[in-house]
Amino acid sequence: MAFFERWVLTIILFWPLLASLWVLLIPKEQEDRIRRVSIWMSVVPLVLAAVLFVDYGTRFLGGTGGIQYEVQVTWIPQLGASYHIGADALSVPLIFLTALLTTLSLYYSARVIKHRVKEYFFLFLLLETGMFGVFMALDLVLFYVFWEVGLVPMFFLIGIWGHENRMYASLKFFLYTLVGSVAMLLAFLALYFKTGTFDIVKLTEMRPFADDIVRASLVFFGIFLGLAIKVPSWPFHTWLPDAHTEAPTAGSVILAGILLKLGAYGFLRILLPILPSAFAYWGFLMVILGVISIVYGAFVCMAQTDLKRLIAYSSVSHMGYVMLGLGAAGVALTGSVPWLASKDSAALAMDGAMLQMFNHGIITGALFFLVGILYERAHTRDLTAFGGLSAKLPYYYGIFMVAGFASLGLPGLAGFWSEFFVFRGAFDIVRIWAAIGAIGVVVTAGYILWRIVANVFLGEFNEERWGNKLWDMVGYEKATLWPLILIMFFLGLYPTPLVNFFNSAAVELLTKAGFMF
Amino acid sequence: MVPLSWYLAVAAVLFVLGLFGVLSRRNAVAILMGVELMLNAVNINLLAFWRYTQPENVAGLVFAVIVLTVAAAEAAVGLALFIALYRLRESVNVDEIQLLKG
Amino acid sequence: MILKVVFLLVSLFTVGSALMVVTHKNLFSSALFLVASFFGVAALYVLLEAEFLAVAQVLIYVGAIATLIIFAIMLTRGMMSGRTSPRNDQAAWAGLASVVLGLVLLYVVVFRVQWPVVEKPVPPDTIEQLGRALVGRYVVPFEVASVLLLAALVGAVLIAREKEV
Amino acid sequence: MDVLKPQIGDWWHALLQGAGLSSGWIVFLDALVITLILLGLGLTSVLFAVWLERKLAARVQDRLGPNRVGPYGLVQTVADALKLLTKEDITPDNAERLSYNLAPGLAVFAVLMLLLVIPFGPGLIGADINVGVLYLVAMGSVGIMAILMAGWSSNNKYALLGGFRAVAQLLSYEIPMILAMSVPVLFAGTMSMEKLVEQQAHGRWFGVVMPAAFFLYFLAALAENERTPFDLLEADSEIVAGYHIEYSGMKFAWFFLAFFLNTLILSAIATTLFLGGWRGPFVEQVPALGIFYFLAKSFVLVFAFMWIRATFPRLRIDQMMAFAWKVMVPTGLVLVLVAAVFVKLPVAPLVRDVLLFLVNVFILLVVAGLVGRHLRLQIKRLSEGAAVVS
Amino acid sequence: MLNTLNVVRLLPELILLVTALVVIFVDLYARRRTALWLLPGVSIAGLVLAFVAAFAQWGAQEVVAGTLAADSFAFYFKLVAAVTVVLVILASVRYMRERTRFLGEFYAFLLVATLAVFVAVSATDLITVYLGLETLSIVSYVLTGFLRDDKRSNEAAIKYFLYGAVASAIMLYGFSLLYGLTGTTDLAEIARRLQAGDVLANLEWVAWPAVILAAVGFAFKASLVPFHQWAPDAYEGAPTPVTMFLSTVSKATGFAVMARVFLTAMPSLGEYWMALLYGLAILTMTVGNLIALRQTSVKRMLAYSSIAHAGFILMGLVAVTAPAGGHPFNGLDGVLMYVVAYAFTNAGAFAVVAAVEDGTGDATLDNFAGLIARAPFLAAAMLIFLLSLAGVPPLAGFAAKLFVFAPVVRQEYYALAVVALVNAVVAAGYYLKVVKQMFFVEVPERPAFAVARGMRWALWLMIIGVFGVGIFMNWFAFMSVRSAAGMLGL
Repeated sequence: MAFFERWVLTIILFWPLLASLWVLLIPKEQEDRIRRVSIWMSVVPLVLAAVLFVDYGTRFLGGTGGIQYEVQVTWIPQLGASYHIGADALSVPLIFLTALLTTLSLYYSARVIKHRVKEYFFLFLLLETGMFGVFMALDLVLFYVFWEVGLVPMFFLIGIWGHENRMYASLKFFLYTLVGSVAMLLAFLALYFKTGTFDIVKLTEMRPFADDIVRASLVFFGIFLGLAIKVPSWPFHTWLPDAHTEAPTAGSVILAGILLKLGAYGFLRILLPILPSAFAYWGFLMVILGVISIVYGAFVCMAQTDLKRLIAYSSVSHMGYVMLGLGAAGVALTGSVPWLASKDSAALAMDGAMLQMFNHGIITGALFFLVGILYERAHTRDLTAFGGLSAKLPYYYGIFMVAGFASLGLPGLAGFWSEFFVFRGAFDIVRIWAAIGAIGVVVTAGYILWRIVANVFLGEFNEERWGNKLWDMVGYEKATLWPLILIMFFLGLYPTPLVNFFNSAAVELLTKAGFMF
Repeated sequence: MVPLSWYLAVAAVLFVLGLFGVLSRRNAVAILMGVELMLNAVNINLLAFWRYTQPENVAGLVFAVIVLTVAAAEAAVGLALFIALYRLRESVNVDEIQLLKG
Repeated sequence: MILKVVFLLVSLFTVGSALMVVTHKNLFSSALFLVASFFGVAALYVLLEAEFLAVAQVLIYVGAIATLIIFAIMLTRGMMSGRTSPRNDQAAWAGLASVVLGLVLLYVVVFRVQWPVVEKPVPPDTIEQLGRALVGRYVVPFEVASVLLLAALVGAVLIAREKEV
Repeated sequence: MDVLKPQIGDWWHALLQGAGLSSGWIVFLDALVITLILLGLGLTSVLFAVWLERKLAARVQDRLGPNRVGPYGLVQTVADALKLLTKEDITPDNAERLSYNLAPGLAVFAVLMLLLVIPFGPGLIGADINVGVLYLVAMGSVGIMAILMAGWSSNNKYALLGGFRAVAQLLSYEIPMILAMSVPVLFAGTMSMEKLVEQQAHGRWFGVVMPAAFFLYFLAALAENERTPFDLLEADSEIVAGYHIEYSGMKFAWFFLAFFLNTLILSAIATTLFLGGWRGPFVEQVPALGIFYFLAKSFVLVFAFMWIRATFPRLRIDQMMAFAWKVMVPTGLVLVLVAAVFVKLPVAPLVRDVLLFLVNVFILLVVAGLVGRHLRLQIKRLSEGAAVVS
Repeated sequence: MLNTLNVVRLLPELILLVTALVVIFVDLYARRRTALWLLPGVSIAGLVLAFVAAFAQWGAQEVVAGTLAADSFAFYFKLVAAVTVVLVILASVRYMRERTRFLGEFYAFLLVATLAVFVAVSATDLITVYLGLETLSIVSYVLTGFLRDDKRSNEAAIKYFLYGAVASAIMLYGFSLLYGLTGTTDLAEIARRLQAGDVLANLEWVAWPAVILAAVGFAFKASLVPFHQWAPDAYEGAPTPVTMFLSTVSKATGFAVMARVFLTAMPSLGEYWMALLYGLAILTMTVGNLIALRQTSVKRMLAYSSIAHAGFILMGLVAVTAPAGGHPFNGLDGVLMYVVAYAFTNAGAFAVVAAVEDGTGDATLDNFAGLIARAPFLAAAMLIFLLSLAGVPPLAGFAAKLFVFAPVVRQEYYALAVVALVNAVVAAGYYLKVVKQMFFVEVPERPAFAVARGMRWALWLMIIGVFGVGIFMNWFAFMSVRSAAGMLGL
């Protein structure tokens, strides 16, 4: 297994890149070949990621946690930057999520994308490498590189295959993210000058700026800006509705499913362990931002008439849970709350945040697929244009309801557990704010049921407008969605494996941050 | 002996006059003349410094010689450009060069 | 004493000519004053006991540069007189800026700084030393200058050549 | 070496000091006297030279030339000068007054300044500056300036053309001239005119050692002096006297004066650089002989100038430019190179001189051969072209 | 003196000189058809030889003939210059062939310009500094105005010339003050004398004038605001291959000279020139970017963008430090990294512009519309260059940004860092405008066009360079850190 141990991450990481180069070499006229190649090539990392999941699980059961499959090769010795990758209980599920959503997206896109096929699949595969890289990187420079590598293909995906306002949206997406990433780069450099290394593991051990809260805060906010824009947390979220709305279906799926997680992942991988003091110091701020995101996002959803935009704002709201969970853990770190309560609560809040990351990827991915499916038929995203689809498209209705209920946190589906864990953890630590945040849950139910279900699926079917233009889900669409639905059910009924994973990651991260368990 | 500062004063005045010519003239050739005045001022400076601070070291002289040489080359190229400009536009007034503005 | 008088006369002549260069309306006259100014500067060089440079000044500035300038003026005849003002719109500002800069320079360079003056005569073999320096320590600049001259010559010919038929 | 100067100079200085003058005044009076002497010498020579030219041209053209005023018409020039001085002085209406009036003076001034560094005899030199040769070249450019001014300010298209030609021709020929002059300078290792003469002791005239350089200088001097076959800037038949077309009376006389002074001085420079200056037999014993030798050698050259003027046709302007750039400049460069190499040759001076002489002659022959071949080819082509046309 | 002169150290320069002469002779004697490939061929061969000669001496540290340094710092710039000029020549083969018949002169001038760069970057004496810069400038004027009958080319050259002449005169005045104060023109000697007692008393009065006046000249060459006005015009009007040269090599030379003069001759005046450069850096990047944002001609936009980039490069110099042990991020290595990254990137971007001009006649934003369909290779190449300019990893521009941002962070110049951050984003904004035109806009009615072979090679080389610098950052980091260390006296 030494081979597996040493190479699995690298293979997963660069496989899509190789695939993209292969696609590049295929003449652009052979569109079917391009589609076939990309889908099958994307299956390889998916399988490997699944194997990785299981393998990590067995190790986990065997008692070995923490970062596994580590590879470290010198890259820029002058800077102490290296090709250092690894995966732990936090990143392994996210890698799997990435591989899964990418494969599904490619599979779905193969039927839907007819225009400039070669570029599309090339960019999509490139994007996958970027996302894998972020989840695996254990070196700040490497992290940054992959962070940016993911940015460019998405810019094109939105800009070329998006909807009417795609150019504006793509530009906004790119520039917002760039502001954050440059700020993040500056902060990374500050860390480097303090410690002389870019290595995340080493930095975690060194804990720079532990006794200099001013500089620690400066660095913290540099990185925070980059991550919070990506998450996106209110008030940095304004790029998101545009980008999600205008992106092609698969683009939205990846954007909401994975790219947003990159930001949250950064909080856990970089900010919390490396700058625990600042993380704790500003934890309350994150709580506030998280709560505002939840409530604000949810209320804005209520006002939407554009279905896709609604889902996009729901992402803002749902990612607010992640922020709330992280912030609560941060507040717990300050030690300002009673010891006994906060110890487990902090871990619970973080579990919830991580779970929410995974679940949101699955659920919102599914929702965007569903919106895309409807859009393919109706060529409009206007909620009010529909009505009574439940009778006409029962299969679609059923699937949508599952995803929708998962999204609003119905027990038995995935979304419930993450919300539950977040609030359970946060209530002990920041009771009032958690309570306010809970309003968001209610509103979420409101917009899912009232805005979407009531408008789209119930009511009168507009026969003269739609006639037989709308038809129910077909094979490939079902095939795209069923894996996600299954996961929702599975996690809703039996979240334990994933919770175990995440709990160990949370405990380890909190321990590294100075929390004694 | 004439004090060094006298030379420097003359050079400074010459330099400023040249600069004024450069800034205030409209004709490219006139601007070039201003530049030549500035270069002369520099050379006065160089030679005055050479004479008053380092007469046994010829660095100042060498510098002045090089400045002279370069000035000649510069003037040649510049005037050639002006003549080409004149052929194209019947004018060597720089503020009429609008084509590339903005 | 007599040197000082000579210096004052020469520098008055030089500066006066320079003033005419930048203010005279007629370009050709400006150029002639430029020549006068060059002569004045050459005379200053003589006063500084840099005969070689004085001669070189006349040779290059008067013989080459001024001639070229006048030649260019003659080739672009009709441009230097008449229709438009010789000054541009920012002449007033230029004047102000120049006066201010001049005062600053005079104050700083002339009155403030104690230049490290030494009272030494010029060695009699200065020119020989200059020659040796040009092929010794300064051989590279010397050679580069020659390359520059060649390049400038070719370039000038290339640009100012007759229109191709 | 300085034989004459100390004798006269000491006597003169003693006289002045006896009169109780301060040293500043003595320097001033020195300069004044030297200037006056040089002026006198120059102007009288011009008078003679003008007469000589006219006589010579007349002889070539089978005429008598001036013969009324004075014996053999010797005073004719003076009479002409007086006539010019009394003639009306016309300034064209649209002339650029300042430069129009300044130009003739500047022309004379530029040439007169050259007299300063010419060693007429042992120690008889206005100022032996150590960059003498360079000074000569530098002052030459002032002359160009005068012509440019005249050509421009007359506001006459022929005058302007003359001005253009002046720049083209004079600047072009200045380059081979400088190259030719730098050959003896290289050889002597000095730019001081007096030292240059010193170096040509024992009949080792540079003109003899390096005939090609001498010849090159001579040709360039012809052009610099605007003499036939290079008199294009005042070519009467094309641009009717060129830059001084508008000048008359006194101001014309200035140009005239400058022209002849220039002839004399270019000869004098040639004498100094190539013909041993004031050197000749018995100069060591009788220094005054030096002046005689110097003037004699110079006038031989002047004579040659005049002879050529009287007998040669004028070149076309493109031929003239081509000749300068395609023949003279390369030749000059080769000569400088050769001289530079030979200076460093580790052989006895005599051997070196002989070798140098041979190489010079060889170069001369090669260049002459090449030019000749080119001319023959052109003539052939022309005659063929003519045949086709007819 | 001559006998102590180590000619080997001057080999790169000599090779260039000889090549330039050979090119002129080839032009004289070769038939036109032969000359078309022989001229660039010979030029490139000469440059490659010069490159090898410079590379072989990498690591040397000595002064040649009193006025030139043969040190790693200089060799670094020489290597960059040689490579970039090869690319320029490759890119110019067809472009120039169609626009002028004086090809021999063109290549010879490029070589002489490179020679001037070589001299300038290794100059250790005010005289050679001035001469090197001025030779480069004068040859650049000619190159800019090379298309004599093209109004834009000529006017660009005149504008360039006038600004350049004034700037160099001002710089010279500053040099003369330095000379007067120290009595020497040798940079190292100046530094020593500046710390001597008698000089020290006057320092405060001469420091500002000398620094400001000298900086004007460098700022002109490096096109820093407010001495940049020539740059957009010259870049736009000049033949595009020349623009490639001006915006990369010529600009780099400005920085090389600036760094050397300030660091070698005026280390004791550090507070003065660093303060000055701090202001210039902020001004340059902001003004450059803001104006670039409004441009409709891609060539002109890139011109302003390269002004803005000059501001970024300057950051390295502003924050220059001498950390012990030759560690990276001393500021100067940022300048060096930026220069090499920028050479490939910007030259590449201008090369694409040249190719688009060749293919469509002009280089406005509109000409780039739908480029991906019409010339996919060009579009892809342009995308890579633009992303690199925007500093996206793993491209060269990222390495450059990393290395100039780092010293600023180290020195804790927060204001500068924030301004730079904002500017980086603004710049990305207008780069994306071009990307948008190329990829998002579709104009099916416009015909496709081909790219010349030389251009194709040049672009491939530059793409490889852009990726190479970004991915194998360690090699370039190694070289730039070494060069910088030598210059900083480590």
